Amino acid sequence: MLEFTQQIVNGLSLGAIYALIALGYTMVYGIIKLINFAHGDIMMVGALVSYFSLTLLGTNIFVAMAAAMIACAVFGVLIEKIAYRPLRNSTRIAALITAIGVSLFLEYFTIFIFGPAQKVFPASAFPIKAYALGGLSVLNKDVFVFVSAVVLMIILQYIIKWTKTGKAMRAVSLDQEAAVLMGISVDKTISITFAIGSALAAAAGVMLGIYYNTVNPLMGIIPGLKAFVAAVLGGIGIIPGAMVGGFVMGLLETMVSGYGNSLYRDAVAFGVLIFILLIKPSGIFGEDTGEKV
Amino acid sequence: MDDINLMEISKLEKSFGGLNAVQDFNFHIAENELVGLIGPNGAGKTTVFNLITGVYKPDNGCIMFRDENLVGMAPHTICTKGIARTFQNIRLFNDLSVLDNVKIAAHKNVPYSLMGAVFRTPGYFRGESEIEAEALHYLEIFNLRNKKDELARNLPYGEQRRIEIVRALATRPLLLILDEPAAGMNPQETQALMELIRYIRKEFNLTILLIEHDMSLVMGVCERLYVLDYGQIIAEGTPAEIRADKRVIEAYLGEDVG
Amino acid sequence: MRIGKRIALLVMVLFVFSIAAAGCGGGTETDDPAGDVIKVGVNVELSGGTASYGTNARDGALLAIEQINKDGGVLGMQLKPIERDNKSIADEAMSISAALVGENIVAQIGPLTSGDVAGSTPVMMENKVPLIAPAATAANVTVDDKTGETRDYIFRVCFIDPFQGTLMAKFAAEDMNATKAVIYCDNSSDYGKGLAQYFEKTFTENGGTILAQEGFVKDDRDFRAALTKIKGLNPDFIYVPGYYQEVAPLIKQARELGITAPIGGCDGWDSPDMVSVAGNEALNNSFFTNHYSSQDKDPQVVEFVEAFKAKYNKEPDAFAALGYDSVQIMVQGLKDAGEADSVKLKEALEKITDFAGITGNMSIDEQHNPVKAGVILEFKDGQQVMKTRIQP
Amino acid sequence: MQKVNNKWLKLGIEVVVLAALFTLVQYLITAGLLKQYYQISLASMCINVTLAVSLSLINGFTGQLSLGHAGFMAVGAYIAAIMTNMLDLPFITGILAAMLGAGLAGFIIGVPTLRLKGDYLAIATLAFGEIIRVTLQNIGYVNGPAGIMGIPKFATWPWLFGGAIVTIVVIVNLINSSYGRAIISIREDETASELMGINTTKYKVLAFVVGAGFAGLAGALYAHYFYIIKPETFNFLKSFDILVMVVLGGLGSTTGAIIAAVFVTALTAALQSFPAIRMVLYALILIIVMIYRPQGLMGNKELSLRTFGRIWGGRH
Repeated sequence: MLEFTQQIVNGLSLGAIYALIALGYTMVYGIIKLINFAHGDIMMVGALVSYFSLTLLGTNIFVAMAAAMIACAVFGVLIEKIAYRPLRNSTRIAALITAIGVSLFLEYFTIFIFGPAQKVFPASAFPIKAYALGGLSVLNKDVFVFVSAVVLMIILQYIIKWTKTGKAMRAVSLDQEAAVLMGISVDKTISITFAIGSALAAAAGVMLGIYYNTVNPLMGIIPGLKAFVAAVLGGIGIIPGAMVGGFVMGLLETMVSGYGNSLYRDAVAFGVLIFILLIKPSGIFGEDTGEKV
Repeated sequence: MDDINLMEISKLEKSFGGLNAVQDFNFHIAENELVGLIGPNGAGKTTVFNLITGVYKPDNGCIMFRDENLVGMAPHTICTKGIARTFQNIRLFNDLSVLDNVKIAAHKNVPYSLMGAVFRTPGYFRGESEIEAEALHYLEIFNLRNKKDELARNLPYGEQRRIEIVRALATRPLLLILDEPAAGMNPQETQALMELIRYIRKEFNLTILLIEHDMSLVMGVCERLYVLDYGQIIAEGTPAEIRADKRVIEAYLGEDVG
Repeated sequence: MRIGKRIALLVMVLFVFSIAAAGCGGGTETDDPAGDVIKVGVNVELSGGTASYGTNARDGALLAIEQINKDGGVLGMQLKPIERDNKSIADEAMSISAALVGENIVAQIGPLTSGDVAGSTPVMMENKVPLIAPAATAANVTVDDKTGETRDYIFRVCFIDPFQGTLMAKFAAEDMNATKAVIYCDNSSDYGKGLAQYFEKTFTENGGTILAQEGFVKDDRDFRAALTKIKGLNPDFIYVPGYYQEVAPLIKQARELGITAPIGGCDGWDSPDMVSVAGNEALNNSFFTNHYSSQDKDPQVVEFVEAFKAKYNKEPDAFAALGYDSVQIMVQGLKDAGEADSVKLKEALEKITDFAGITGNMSIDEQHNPVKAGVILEFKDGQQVMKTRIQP
Repeated sequence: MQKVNNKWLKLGIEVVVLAALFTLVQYLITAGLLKQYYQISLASMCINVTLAVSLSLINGFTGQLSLGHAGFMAVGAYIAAIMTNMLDLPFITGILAAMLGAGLAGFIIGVPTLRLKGDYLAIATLAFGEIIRVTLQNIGYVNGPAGIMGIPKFATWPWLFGGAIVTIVVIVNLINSSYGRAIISIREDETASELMGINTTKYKVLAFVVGAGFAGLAGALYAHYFYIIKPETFNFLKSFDILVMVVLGGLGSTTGAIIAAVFVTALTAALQSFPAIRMVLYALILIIVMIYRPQGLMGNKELSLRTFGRIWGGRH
């Protein structure tokens, strides 16, 4: 029983990381329907920025995180302007290939500049404390990641539901042409979406850095893919869906490793994704919308 | 009424999220008849077409077509049973040539096998020329033969509408369903279309069901009309009868005809 | 607008063609007057999944070449490295080997992983050019497991799987008195799996039992689920054959979960990152087999570490050391052969004995594997302490 | 330009050109005039052409975004390698079994997933591709992550060239038939296609199975040319590589897919001389081509003799 509870704790903290990455993923998808394969790599850039802020400038972790988020927000907007905007009226698949190109570029340009070796996140940036609760091991970083994910989700949900920008985003996501007629600047709204999405990615990157205390140029690929799966699981484009999807993935992987064969962990995760897609293609929280004929 | 109804619909119902789009819909059409379905915007006309052609699954009711219940069949099966349609907002295969658009409709009667296609057997070449000849024949009737190599997307609106009808015809239907065929056409074009509809009905011995907003077209061409409002049939009869029907005038025709 | 796009297209096409032309012209560019240089192919993973291994080995190899050239070269000639990225893909490794062979290299250093070496192997064999693998540990890299024949032109400077696995199993059973062990291995590499296999064999032969075998894959960073399970099994030894990128966070998480059992590993652990990632405390009570220690006081090793740090501003890991030794052993071979000829080099390499590399003194055996001493190192408060040295 | 419409003349020219190309390369190889490096590049081209053309049937013509093509290639590669390497059966048996096996995998995966649309289908196929890879990693019989080594090099130039040509011929013949038009109509408008009497599910699955089958062929050729296969080779990045070729060539253009496959292979080879920045350049080229030519090199047009004729004759 204790072991099972420990596994739940493990699953939730892993899930929180997926959720954190999935939030940005799902948001960008929700607004412009682009699978931004570079999201995981922007996360890597965020982690790298915070690493340099910590080691070269000697800032504390909060300043480092703020720096990473701001840098990535700017960066995300630039990527959108240069690479995605010219393709806005092209096919989705062209945009998808561009996203893959951007992803490869970020990975290998980083390797070109900094080398492929991992960089060690200074342990002093976030001193780890372990709390033993009746044999259960909970770390302060688990709590930190979990709380951050929930808080960011709430803030994001607030922005989208209650602010003017959020309303503009929803309008753009529903119908770009109509949004233009309503006086909404589509370009600006999409830029803001990318800024927020990339800032979220950066935040996730910093957390990942704290969590596993290493940063490397290819670190974004696997978590990015998993987080995307999480976003689809929850219903892509839906903020709470990304959250739930992330936790489902985290728990699922943990349970497969803990009680089954750890080598089939990814296969089971993908299998569940397919299963959910088949019974409810729009994800756990998604609404099925029929096609109008 | 005719003894042989080609299609008979009874107690058809469909609702979307609590909204009754179609309810207690009863309808019949005899062989070789030309019937119109009219009603104000949002009355559920297109929903009826979607139910007949299998795009939507009805919640209730049955659609008998030549003694077979179509409910639950896939759209392509319904098409092979002999029902073809056009669309309110044109749905041509935009990046294909006019000729290919028509040829695709002939696929359900494809005269050669898949292996024949891959290995280019004589049967393939024979079959292809048959399909081509037939498609050209249809285009000829609609005066579109000279446009055969143009991409569908590049044609003017009126011609696109006509190609949709050609494409539907090429499936060799018994019942042709036209969803607002004259939408967006000027009076001359509408007039020509009316004649065309009459002609193909005779030529191909077709039964035709159409939705139309253009009253002159409906009144001029249809033998019998159904009037739909809020998903229910409020009147049925010849154009003359409908024109005199109070409820219809109230619901719909009042402004237009009056 | 249209014109702008046309120009852009034209520029791009020119750009691509110029690259292509430069690529094809590569052969002429390096066609120096005969006898001046000895060309050495460096076919390593610089991108793709194992880029970090390849880059480090390349750095080690290039350092060795630089040093040798500074000291006057070999046979009166300078070494000229031709460096290529095989993207961590076996078919690319093959294609690159063919290109390198076409440029008349005397030998090829790399690739790193057994799979990529296998891709490169047929080309090297066909063209009779030696391949020196820094870190390909699978037994069948140098021996055809169907016929049992040694692959003539394939050599390596690293341990093979049976050696290290057996060594650690003996250590666990005899020195640590362990009877119940758990294996948690890197399942995405034949390296991890190979070591696990031989560990299991020897450990059970010595009367121990393997309670469970778990696996992780490359780039995993979260191991707590399996570790929690392992904790429940209460083993008295945990064997973790894998590379430091995964092992360091793994050990850290194990200790965080309260697992205190000794943890054993292999030369893939050897990196300064082990300590900086896992922390001094977590690493206590863990041991690994290795051929050398970067904290070794042997002057040759100290010199290498200093030179590496000076050139690259980072600490060398095992890959860097093995890359360095690959070049050194090739140079020894060239000297023995007396001329820069691939076939003669192969014959010389086969006869090498007591070559003093920084990863140990080695002799090449019949199956083209190095016979070298192994050490077991223990982490004590972040320092690698020599526990035992085992002569083969 | 004279009439080249005549199908026999056209066929004749094509056969002569291809036969000449084949004989030339074969002669250069046997005469030892072709460097091994170029031989490998040619082999890669043939395999990539097979992959790109088979994926273009699914992505380009049927309009179903699949990101799992490497999975089918893996199935083919493994089946073929098991047949020849472990069971000592002839190469042709291996190839046929690979195609059947990969086709069957396509069927098993296609039937449930092809109900999904757009990005959802993309993700489901990506997931299936990864499941295939992880499963192979865990099968002891095929040595798990280490893969199968020492596969006999049966895939000589005639096999490689033949494989690519057979793939092209079968898929082009399929596309230029009523079945092909049915398949293309799904891409254009699935609902309309269904309502024109086309069993869209059946044809989507058909395209998927045929595409997967030829990916299996490519896998078999790959295994028997490159001597070693391991699960990691067939990860989702490999699927992306194939997709890149198809999109670069132009969705819905077989000639585009062929040209792009040849181009990408040549580019990859050319970039070998820039080890440090080859992937950076590759990524940049990808982005730039997509920005300036999102519809790909050929759009959905085909390069034909007539096009050559037009260029030759200076007419546009």
